[in-house]
Amino acid sequence: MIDVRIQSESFDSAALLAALELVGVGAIASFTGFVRSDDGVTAIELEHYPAMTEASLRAVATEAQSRWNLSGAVIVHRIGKMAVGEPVVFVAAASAHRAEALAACAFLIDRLKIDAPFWKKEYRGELAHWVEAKASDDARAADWD
Amino acid sequence: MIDVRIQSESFDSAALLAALELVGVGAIASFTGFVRSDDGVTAIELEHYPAMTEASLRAVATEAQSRWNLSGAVIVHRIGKMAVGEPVVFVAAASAHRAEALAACAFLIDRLKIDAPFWKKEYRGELAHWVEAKASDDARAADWD
Amino acid sequence: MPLQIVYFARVREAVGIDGEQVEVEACNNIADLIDRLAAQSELYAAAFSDRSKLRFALDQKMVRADAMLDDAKELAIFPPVTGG
Amino acid sequence: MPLQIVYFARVREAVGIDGEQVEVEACNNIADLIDRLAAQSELYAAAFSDRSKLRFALDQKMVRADAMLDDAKELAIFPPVTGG
Repeated sequence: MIDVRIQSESFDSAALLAALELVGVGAIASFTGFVRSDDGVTAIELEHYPAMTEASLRAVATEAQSRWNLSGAVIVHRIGKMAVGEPVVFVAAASAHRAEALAACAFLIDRLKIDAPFWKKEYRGELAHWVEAKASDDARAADWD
Repeated sequence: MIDVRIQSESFDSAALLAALELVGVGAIASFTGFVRSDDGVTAIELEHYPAMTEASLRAVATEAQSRWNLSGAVIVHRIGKMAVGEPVVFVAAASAHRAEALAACAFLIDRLKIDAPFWKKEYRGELAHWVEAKASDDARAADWD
Repeated sequence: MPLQIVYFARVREAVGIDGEQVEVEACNNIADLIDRLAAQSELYAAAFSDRSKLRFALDQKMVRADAMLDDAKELAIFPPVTGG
Repeated sequence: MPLQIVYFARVREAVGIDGEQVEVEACNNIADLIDRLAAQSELYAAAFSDRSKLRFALDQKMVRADAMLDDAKELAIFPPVTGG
């Protein structure tokens, strides 16, 4: 089972986790990322490439399924503007075994960060600026190659 | 925040995840383990060492907090008898950063597997037998040393 | 041969439009096209000044600047991605 | 010196009791005590036959078989743990 969603509405990671549990397996690992208030950030805005985003997320999930024995892989990523504290991204992997679920979950978020066409703008009140890509994200993702 | 629970009642991992989100941070990683129906297993029973269990789980969570910058670490472990499909263990870590949350979550479950005084018995109908410890669990846990 | 270009994020703001259609040769690569666009105005020259900060997708597949345009329908030009 | 022994899982089932109180010398280590218990009956000899499958906690801290009993109050004897 692969479930990929791109949405402007907020999501409930607890409900997403509960839904994946219905797939019925031995181990589920999940990751949720939230908007942080670093250096006075008040909100962020995520732009994406609509014609490409879903296919790229689906490719990341499919790659995870080909590497590990997964019964389910979920990616939910928001777009548009969101306030500090709101969830931005949720990924989860279900497998019979813990090592596979944990590895696949980390892979989903690490790979998404460098493969999926999203761009993040930070707002500090009225001031907006584009977030720079981090070399450390490239390095983490390269660890999976 | 460290939250450690040992309980015979089942738990709702989605609710546990939602509770940790209230701590308010950038990244949360979670892991849930369930009873699997391997080779005709119908139920498992977990024995523990009451005088030691909570302290040992607390020590694992405290060690995670000393290694990574965590705002929260949660461990919930069940004892007693439980049927296939029921949740057995939940661990989660909250941090400002994804790498720390993911690493701490994996550490919590890997270390718990070799440090906490639980013993698992598998039932196949009326037939019961004690589960043997896996060398691979020792190896995974040793990777954190 | 017509090629639809689409811009995103900082690049989109720098060139001031979401996209445009251009005529290209199949034998050209992306870097050739970027050079040609950069030469056409100060605005484009500025938008494409730091080539190390440009990333590309041809028909929705990430590619490098040396990828040939071939018969691609859409070229996306954008900064390194920052989702997640 | 009195020492409370507690048994768990397969070891508990093999010796047939949850625990017992024994008299020990502080200068003995756990291995010495296991030898003494194993010598007292076939049941204990069988329960402790594979020493590689025994693990120990002294006053609720995991220790190895060569740990001195010192003034510990409680010794737990059990198989390798299998939680999680």
